[in-house]
Order: sequence, then C-alpha cells, then structure tokens
Amino acid sequence: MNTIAAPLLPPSERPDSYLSAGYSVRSWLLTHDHKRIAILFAVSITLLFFVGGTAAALIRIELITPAGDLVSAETYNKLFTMHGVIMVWFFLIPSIPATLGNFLIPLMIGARDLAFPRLNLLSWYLYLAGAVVTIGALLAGGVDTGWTFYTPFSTLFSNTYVIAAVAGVFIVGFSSILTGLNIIVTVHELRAPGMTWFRLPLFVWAIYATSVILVLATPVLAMTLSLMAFERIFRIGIFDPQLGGDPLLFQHLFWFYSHPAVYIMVLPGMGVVSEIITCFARKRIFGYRMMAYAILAIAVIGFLVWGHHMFVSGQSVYAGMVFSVLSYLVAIPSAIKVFNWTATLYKGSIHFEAPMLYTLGFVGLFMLGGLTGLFLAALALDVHLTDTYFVIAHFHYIMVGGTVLAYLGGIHYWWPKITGRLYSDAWARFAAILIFAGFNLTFFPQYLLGVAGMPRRYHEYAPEFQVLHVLSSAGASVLALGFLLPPVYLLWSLRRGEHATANPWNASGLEWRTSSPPPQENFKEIPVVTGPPYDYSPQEGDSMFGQEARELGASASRS
Amino acid sequence: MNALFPWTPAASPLAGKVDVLLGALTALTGGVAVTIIALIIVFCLRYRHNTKADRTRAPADQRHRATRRIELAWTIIPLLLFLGVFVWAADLYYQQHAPPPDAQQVFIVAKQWMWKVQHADGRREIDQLHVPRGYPIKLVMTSQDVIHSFFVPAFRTKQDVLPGRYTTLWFTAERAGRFHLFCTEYCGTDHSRMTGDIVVMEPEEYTRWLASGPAQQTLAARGEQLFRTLGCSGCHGASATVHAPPLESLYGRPVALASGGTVIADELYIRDSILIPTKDVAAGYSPIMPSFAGQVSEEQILELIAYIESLRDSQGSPP
Amino acid sequence: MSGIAEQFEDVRQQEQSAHLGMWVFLATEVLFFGVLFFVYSVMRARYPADFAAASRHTDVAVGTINTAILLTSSFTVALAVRASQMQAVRLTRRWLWVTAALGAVFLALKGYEYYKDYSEHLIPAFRFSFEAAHARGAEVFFALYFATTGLHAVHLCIGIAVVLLIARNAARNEHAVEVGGLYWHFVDIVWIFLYPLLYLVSRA
Amino acid sequence: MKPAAFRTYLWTWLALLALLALTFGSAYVHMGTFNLVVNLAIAVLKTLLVMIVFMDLARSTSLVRLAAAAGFFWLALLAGLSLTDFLTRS
Ligand code: HEA
Ligand code: HEA
Ligand code: HEC
Ligand code: CUA
Ligand SMILES: [Cu+2]
Repeated sequence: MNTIAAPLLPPSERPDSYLSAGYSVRSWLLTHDHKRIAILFAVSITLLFFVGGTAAALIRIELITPAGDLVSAETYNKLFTMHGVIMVWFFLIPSIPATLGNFLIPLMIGARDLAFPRLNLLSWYLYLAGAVVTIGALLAGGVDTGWTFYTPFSTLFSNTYVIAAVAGVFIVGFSSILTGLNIIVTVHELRAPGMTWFRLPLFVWAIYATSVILVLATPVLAMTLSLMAFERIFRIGIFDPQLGGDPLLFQHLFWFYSHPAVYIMVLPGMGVVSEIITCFARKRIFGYRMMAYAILAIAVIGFLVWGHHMFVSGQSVYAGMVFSVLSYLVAIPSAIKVFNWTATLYKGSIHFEAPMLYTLGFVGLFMLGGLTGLFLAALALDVHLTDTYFVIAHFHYIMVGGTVLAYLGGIHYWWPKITGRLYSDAWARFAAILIFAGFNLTFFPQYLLGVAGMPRRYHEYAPEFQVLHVLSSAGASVLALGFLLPPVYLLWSLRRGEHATANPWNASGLEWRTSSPPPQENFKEIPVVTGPPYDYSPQEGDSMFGQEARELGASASRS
Repeated sequence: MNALFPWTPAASPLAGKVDVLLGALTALTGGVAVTIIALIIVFCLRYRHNTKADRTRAPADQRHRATRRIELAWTIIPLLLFLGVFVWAADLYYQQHAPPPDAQQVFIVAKQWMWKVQHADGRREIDQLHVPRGYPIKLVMTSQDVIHSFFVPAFRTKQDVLPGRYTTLWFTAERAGRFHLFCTEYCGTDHSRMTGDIVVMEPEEYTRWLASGPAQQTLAARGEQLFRTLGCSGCHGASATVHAPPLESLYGRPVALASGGTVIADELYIRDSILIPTKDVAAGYSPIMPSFAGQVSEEQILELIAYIESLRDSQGSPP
Repeated sequence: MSGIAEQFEDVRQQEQSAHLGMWVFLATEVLFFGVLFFVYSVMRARYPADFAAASRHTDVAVGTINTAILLTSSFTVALAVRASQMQAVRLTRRWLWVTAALGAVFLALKGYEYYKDYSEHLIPAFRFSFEAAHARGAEVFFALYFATTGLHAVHLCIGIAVVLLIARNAARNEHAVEVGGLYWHFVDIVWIFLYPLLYLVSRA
Repeated sequence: MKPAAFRTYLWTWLALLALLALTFGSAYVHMGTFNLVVNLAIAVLKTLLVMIVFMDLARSTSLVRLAAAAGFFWLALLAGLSLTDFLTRS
C-alpha cells in the first residue's frame, strides 16, 4: 500500500521526517498533519490546473482563425466557462494558501500544527467533493454561463448544468472558509514565544489577510449562488426582471465576493515574493511595517470597490463614481509594495536562482497588470474597454503573470524544505524564462486587441483581429511548454535529486531552523524568537549565501 | 500596420476625448513602468552578488527618517496623480451619460441574438443602424430576454441593455462610413454573432435613405392605433367615462403617487404602468387598470411610449 | 476531554483557540444570513405593499410565542454555561436538556406554521395563490420567508444536536459548553431579526 | 472563567421578554415607516443584550470582540455601498 508514498521515500538517515511517518495510502488520506494535507492540496490543484489549462489551450487553438471552425459555439462557451471556474476556484484561490500556506504557516510561526488539524483535513475533502461535482458537470455536458454566472441568463435561459457547477463552487467555498478560519486562529493563538506581530514574516501577514477575506467574502458568494439556483429551480423573481427581480442585485452580490477574491488570489503571491526577494537580495525587506500595513489595507479597501465591474451595467452614474475613486485608493498600497520590492534590491547582493527569476517576473508582470487596472478603473475609459480583451489581458497579467509565477517561485524556493531534495536549477531557470517569454507573447497582444475593440467571450471574430490572435496563440503554446516542464524536473528530483540540508538558501525564517523535510512535530523544541525577520546582510555577500545554493547549480549540470 | 493594430480612429467627438485620456494614461503608466523596470534591471546588474559595488549605508537599516520620507512621497504622489485621473475620467463619463436634449431618439430592442432598431419615423432595421452624420443620436434600449451590451468601438462607447428596463446611449457620428456594432455582454450561444453595422451617412443621403424605404406610419402613429385597439382609449380617451388620468401632458412630468411619493414619468414609468399597473398608482385614482403583460411586445410598448411622448409634444414642451 | 491536543502548548491556548474559532465562524454566518437580509431589504423596497400584505398572512401569534421560546432557550443555555463554570455537571446537563427541548418545541411550532402555509397555498412555486394585486411581491416575500426560516431551522437542528452531544459527552468540559452556547445564541440572534421582518411588517 | 451572577442572566432574560412585548405592541400602533425603525432598534438592542451578557462579550478579550463585530461591520459595508446604486439609480 505504499504506492503514493514510494517516490517520496525519504533518506534513511532522517527517519523522523513527516514523510516517513507512514507510507500507506491511509496514512495520507486520514492524516492530520498540515504538511501532508498541504501536499494533498498541491497534487489536486495541479491536476485541476492542467484541466483548466487544457480548456485554455483549446480556446487559443479555436481563436487562431476568425471563423468558429474547431469547436461549436456551445462548446466554446462551455470551454471558457469551465476554464474560468476551474482556474479561479479550484486552482488559484486554494493555490498558495492551501499548499504553501498550509505547509509553512505553522513552521514560520513556530507551531506544531494548525489550530484545527481535523478541520484542515475536512477542508481538503470538501475541496475534493467540490472538484468532483464540478468535473462531473463538465463531463455530463458542461456549463455555458461564463464564470460570472450572470442572471437572468444563468437562471432562465441557459439549459446546461448550471446547478451542478454552482453546487461545486458552493462546496469548495466552504473548503476556503475552513482553511481561512484555521489560519486566522492559528496565527492569533499559536505563535511561538517571542513571535510578536511585527516579527512575523510578510508571508504570514499576507496569508492572514487573505484568510480574513476568505472568511468574510466567501459566505456571500455561497448564499448568492444558492439564491440563483433557487430562482432557477423555483422561478422566484429575485434576479430575473421577467419575474420581477433585479439583475443588478446579483451583480452587486457576486462582485462583493469576487472583487475581494482577486485579492485572495494576489496577496499570497505578494507574500511569497516578499520572502524570496529578501533572501536572494540578502537584504532586509525595505519598509517592513509599511509592507504589513499595505497588506491589511488591500484586504480591507478591497471590499469597497466591487462596483467597478459594473460601470456600464446600468448601475447609477454616482455609484460608478464612488466605486471608481475607491478603486484608485486600493491601488495605493499595491503601489507601495512594488516600490518597496524595488528598493529592497538596492544595495543588495543579488542571486539569480530560479525562485528569484520567478519573483522578478512577478514584480514586473503584476505591475503591468495592476497599471492596466488603472485604465479600467477610469470610468470613461472602462466604458470602451470593458468586456474586451483588454480586461482578459489585465487579469491574466496579474493572475498568471503574477500569482502563478509567485506560486511556482514559492514551490521552487521551499521545495528542498518540503521534499528534502534539490532540483536542477538550470532546468528551473530555463522553465522560468520560457514561461515569462511565452506569457508575454500570449497576453500582450490581447491588450492591443482590447483597445481595438475585440470583445471577450467571442467564438468568432472580425478578420482584422486575426494577426494579434495568432500571436497570442503562438505565445500560448510556448507557455504550455513552460508549464509542462516544472512537474517533470521536480518529480525527477524526488528520486534523483540530491538531499537538501536544513537551510539550503541560508534563509532566515523559522521554517529553515528545522530539518528538511521537517519532523512530524515540526520542531524538536519550539524555538524562541528574539528579533525581527529577514536577518540578512548584503555585506556578508557570498559567504552567507550557503554552500548548497551554489551546489544547486552544480547538481544541475551533472544531471 | 492595420493588421497588427486594427484600431479604428475615433468617429465621434467624445471618442476623441476618450482617446486623449487613453493616451495620457498610457504615457503616465508607461513612464512609471519603464522607470521601475529600468531600476530593477540596473539594481540587478549593479548589485549582482559577485560585483564589488558599495553596499554600505543601505537605507533600510540606517537612515530611518529618510526612509519615512521616501515612503511618504511614493504614497502621496501616486494618490494625487490617481485623483487627477479619476476626476478627468469621471467628468468624461458624466458627459457620456448626458445626451443633449435635442438628440434624435432611436429605439433598440435586443434579443438573442439580434438587434432590432425602430426609427421615430417608423422605419425598422435589423442588425443595422443608419444615422446621419453630425446629429446627436440617443438610443433608448431594452432587451427581450437576457442582458446584452451595445458596443461601437469607433465611438468608444457601450452600454448594457437590460430586460425590464431602458438604458440609453448617445453619440454624434463625425465621420461617414460603416462601423462595427458588437454585443459585449455574454448572452448565450451566438453571442459572438450578435454583431451588426452602424452606417453613418451624410445628412442628405440619410434623408434619401429614409425616403427610399417602404411607406409607413411613424412610431407614434402606430402607437396611437394600438392605443385604440388595445382599449386604452376606452379609459384614457377624452370621452371615456372611467376615472383614469389623462395622458396628454404626462411624459417627463412629475407624477404624484397614491403611496405618497412622486416619480418622473419617463419611459420606464410608462412601461411599468402598462405591465405592472399596481406598482405605482397615480394619486387620486383607483388601481383598476389591468396589466397588459403578455399582450404587448417590447416593440409595441415602445410604440405606445412614442405615442404618449408625442402627446406632450403636440401640447408644447413642459416648462 | 481535558486532554491537550498535540498542536497546543497548554489548555489556555486550546480553549482560546476554540473560542476564537467559533467567533470567526459566526462572523462567516453573519454574512451568510446577511445576504438574505440584504436581498429582503432590496425586495421590500421594491414591493412595499406586497410585502405588507404577505406579512399579514403569517401567524403572528405563533411567531411571537416562538420568539419568546428562543429567547428563553438562550437564557437556559446561558445557565448551562454558568453551571458548568461552577463545575455542577448534573445541573449543566439539565439546563442543556431544557435548552434542547425548547428548541424542539420551536421546531414543532414552526412545523405547524409551515403546514398552515401549505394549506393556505403560500408555498412559492407550489400551487402558490395570493390576491392578484399583490401576488408578485408576495411570492418573493414567501420565498424569502421559507429560505430564511428554513435555513434558520437547519441551524437550529444542528444546534439541538450539538447541545445534546455536549450534554452527553462533554458537560464536564466548561469550554465545550461555552463554545456550543455561542452557537446557540447566534441562532437566537438570527431569529431576533427575522421576527419583526417577517411577522410585523404591517400589523397596525 | 468565573460564573456570572444568576441575577444578571435573569434580568437579561426578563429584559429580552419585555423588549419582545414592546416590539409586538408597537407593531399595532400606526407609525408609518417609524414602525420599522422601532422594530429594528429593538432587535438591535436585543442582539446587544444577548451578545454582551449571554455570549459574555462583556468579559471577552478585545480580539474576540473584534471578531464579533467584523461580521456585522462587513455586512454594513455590503449594504451601505450598494445603496449608492440603489438610491441614486435613475
Ligand atoms: C488577482 C487578480 C486581480 C487583481 C490584483 C486586480 C487588481 C486591480 N484591478 Fe482587476 N480584475 C481581475 C483581477 C484582478 N484585478 C479580474 C479577474 C477581472 C475581470 C473579471 C471578469 O469580468 O471576468 C478584473 C477586472 C477589473 C475591472 C473591471 C473591468 C471591466 O470588466 O470593465 C477593473 C475596473 O476598475 C479592475 C481594476 C483593478 C484595479 C484598479 C486593481 C488594483 O488593485 C491594481 C493595483 C496595482 C497597481 C496600480 C500596480 C502597481 C502600482 C504602481 C507601480 C504605482 C505607480 C503608478 C503610478 C503613479 C501611475 N479590474
Ligand atoms: C487563475 C486563473 C487563470 C489562469 C491560470 C488562466 C490561464 C490561461 N488563460 Fe484564462 N481566464 C481566466 C482565468 C485564468 N486563465 C478567467 C477567470 C477567464 C474568464 C472566463 C470567462 O469569461 O468566464 C479566462 C479567460 C481566458 C480567455 C478568454 C476567453 C474568451 O473570453 O473568449 C483566454 C483566451 O485567450 C484565456 C487564455 C488563457 C491561457 C492561454 C492561459 C495559460 O496561462 C494556461 C497555460 C496552461 C496550459 C496550456 C496547460 C498546460 C499544458 C497542457 C495541458 C498541455 C496541452 C496544451 C497544448 C496542446 C497547447 N483565458
Ligand atoms: C380599465 C381602464 C384602463 C385601461 C383599459 C387602461 N388604463 Fe391606464 N390607467 C387607468 C387608471 C385608473 C390609471 C390610474 C391608476 C394607476 O396609476 O394605476 C391609469 C394609469 C395609466 C398611466 C400612468 C398615468 C399617470 O398619470 O400616472 C399610464 C401611462 C397608462 N395608464 C397607460 C395606459 C395604456 C398605454 C393603456 C393601454 C395599453 C391603458 N393605460 C389602459 C385605467 C386604464
Ligand atoms: Cu447579446 Cu451578447
Ligand atoms: Cu475588481
């Protein structure tokens, strides 16, 4: 019964690692260990990412020609709906919080586990149940409402498996809520002695703020989708004007969740990047306190801007103005973060292993995505740009260029800690560059398409848009290749990679003060924290950046 | 060039203003982006771990007050810039929502998956909208089923079209020619085929085009006919014995309601009066008017509205 | 139940975590129910007369009695907590049983009300009939009525189960009683708002 | 935690029932919109009583109080900002 665990067999010299605590399938599926649950999450969201990615691939192939020749219009609509639904709720939202967050939060604050381990496992099972229901809806015939489920199309007109898809999202929402609740309580109650709030790594701040959003926004989505299903089944007029409802009510409720949800998707990435950038610049993060406050500000103000998705929806002009000005306010803390990361590099002693490449990619692409958000927040401009490919480019820059890159960066950064193995840094750097190049080729042309007026969710399009679409599709194939690489060399490293020491990057967090992989109880003895985080010093330069980091490169050329 | 960047030049005065805003924002954000990326590249090269650059006195550790000041600067300067952009864009947005009073009205009914156009003179079109160059046009739009969105890239304007409500959109075409019309709110299977053309003609040509169509009644005249055949005139007509409000000077005026408030009698109010008469009952009348829901199509409602509007015009505009 | 789970350093930490966890959960619940209250407000503003008419068809006597029952059950569960804090295990159990019983009476009365609604054709989408002038808004009112009270009833059932479980297994553990009590009070609070919004829209 | 006095709970309970009677009674007095205001004010009062006394917020840490307030605060954000649309839509 050791099929799953076999490739993860840890070195015999570390029999106490969490990976060697049991090899049976049962020891994984019934585990209460946050580290194992994190791995369960990682495996499942990776699978779902490739499902969503396959839909994206089909979309891009279809859009090579203006005519709708590869798939029918119905199928196309189902493809982008499932792409959006899966990528948002089954990949990106759980991505960093439920994997890296789950694994690292207790380690970073010096705790033995999350506060509610059983709830944590339940959260994974809920995720699984939601995924099964949604994939079931996909296999049964799909859904064609778009990920936004706008009424009255979703309630009275679509004749696809809307209820099933919504049920899947509803269930996975509770998985999110439980993860968030667990993390909030853990960060409040289980910090090691001496771990004051302003000694927390920014990653912890980010995941904490994300959790607050998860807990307060997700129930709104759950109830809104329930009401939508209710209207669809019983024909009660809440959202449908023909029955006497108000379709904008649905949009308000949906975006009250979904705008904060975009910060659920980006804050964790910001946390990861803050960890990596200080470590690889060997320098304390610039303006630590400001960074922490900025995270909180984004989380709170992020709740006040949802109406910017409704500038042409028929919402009142005055509401539009309120939401627009608030959208500019929320951009300020993001701006602070970009400036502070840049300043962190100043007078650092910078290393360029794969995690840092991903991180630099994040900073640049997040900035471009965020800056184009300012175009969309500008009322009169959004009137032109909304529901065009400009929006598509905007959010893929942040969500793929930003968060997915940060996720990959984090996986590479903590891989030695999680698995106790070193991967090939050369391959990793190659993949990072490939992804970066492919990404820009895919999505930059989409900004131009949007400005020129190419509407989104279009199966067929006017011929003058073709050249840019072809460029985008070409980019997508490079991007797909880039995304296929990391699973290959990372899995390879599980068997063939060299063993990692406790602290291969010579990094400063508590997670590096325990063995790699960590023992089941995380720490032999709970550490006592005596100083602020990010105890790096550029002057010490190379000598501080561990022996092993350089070996990473060496092992690459060997394998 | 046009294949790489299929950008239609602005074809209305407001579109030109949107382009200026777009350009300004591109310059501003582009400048910021280039600066930051340049800084990142310079730092990465200069402070690569094996260079001998001077790394002493890095700001984060020592000069605390300077750090503060820098941080304050890069909080406040963007904030001011952002507020400037906001005001500029909001002002333009307001203009986009304030049609000139003399705008010529055209009714649009959207349905899966076509655009139905009704001109005031009774001319109808499908997926085409002919307009004269140089005259402000105001579209009054509604949908028969789901939400659609009326998007004309050349005018840089768009507006969602909702069922059960009227939304408006206006423009003044500056250049003659044919421009894309796209539906930009996802509305089901053939969403991407719900497209059409805006045909902007020189005014003389437009008059000729209008004249060339089959002879027909104006919208208001058709409305008047409906008003009789549906039996509205039995209650609202001059000789009616039922106690019902006269509709002559209704349109655009405030109406006192039985529930206490007042509403302006706009298109939506008239529409609701026909379909859900119990919703807003005029003060001094009893709610005996039957609902006509299911008996009149969206187009017919628009004809009735046109008729009731025309009643006001024949009485002289309200003050 | 006085053992400490391995992730905790001491009892205090464990107890505080449980408390905070429950409160955070309740915050989630506030927003979950909150959407229904929000939708209710929007719809009521849209159909004021219909809501007034529909509300007059609810059974205000039963509603009021039920409110009193729930308020009382909050009192008894608070007494259970108090008893457990005094280590009076048998008394704790007894108050918990009383609480659960009050919850059950509430549900029974609610069931009776639902039955009446059913026989008066007030169930939306299911042979719903109402005076024509107000039918549209009334149907929305009753849809929200069933959604809110139904969801509330589900919560109450869970509450009863939790209270009985604690009475059986954990009456000795004052923290378990406290945390369970928090949940019970929350269910009461939801009803405190439902009562005027559903039963008292227009009685004057 | 030390148990609170029985009297406190008893009085709270009686107050709650009194408030219930007050809402019920007020509903039969014709006051227009004011009926709604009174009803909601009483509901808020009752909620505060339950939360402060029964749920023991009076003796809780500020963290717990914050958590207790957060849900209501966020609900107010949802309602409040939506009003910018619902109240001014033409
Ligand atoms: C992780 C995801 C994420 C993030 C973080 C953001 C961040 C932002 N988004 Fe985006 N957005 C989405 C995901 C995201 N968005 C998605 C998925 C949609 C579409 C949903 C759909 O319809 O399907 C969308 C749509 C969307 C719209 C609606 C478009 C439309 O449909 O009409 C708007 C409008 O205002 C908007 C604005 C913003 C703004 C102002 C930010 C800000 O938070 C950005 C702040 C960051 C910066 C501004 C960059 C750094 C700043 C500097 C370097 C400062 C210096 C600059 C100057 C001084 C000029 N977004
Ligand atoms: C987290 C979010 C996320 C992520 C990671 C992605 C990733 C990608 N997205 Fe997606 N996207 C959304 C969220 C996301 N998207 C959302 C919310 C929408 C809106 C949906 C809606 O309108 O309702 C959307 C819509 C959307 C559209 C617009 C569709 C339309 O409006 O008509 C397009 C078009 O190009 C697109 C492309 C891509 C591409 C090329 C990727 C790539 O990054 C993906 C790359 C990955 C792979 C390609 C998989 C790996 C490789 C294989 C499985 C091998 C097979 C591949 C080949 C043979 C090529 N996305
Ligand atoms: C049975 C008589 C009757 C018929 C038939 C009737 N109405 Fe009415 N209508 C009334 C009464 C009475 C009122 C005032 C009470 C109210 O607002 O409901 C009214 C109100 C209105 C109003 C609002 C006027 C105001 O001053 O507020 C409009 C507009 C209107 N009717 C249009 C029509 C149209 C169009 C038709 C035909 C399709 C029609 N009515 C048919 C009786 C009638
Ligand atoms: Cu009509 Cu899209
Ligand atoms: Cu947003």
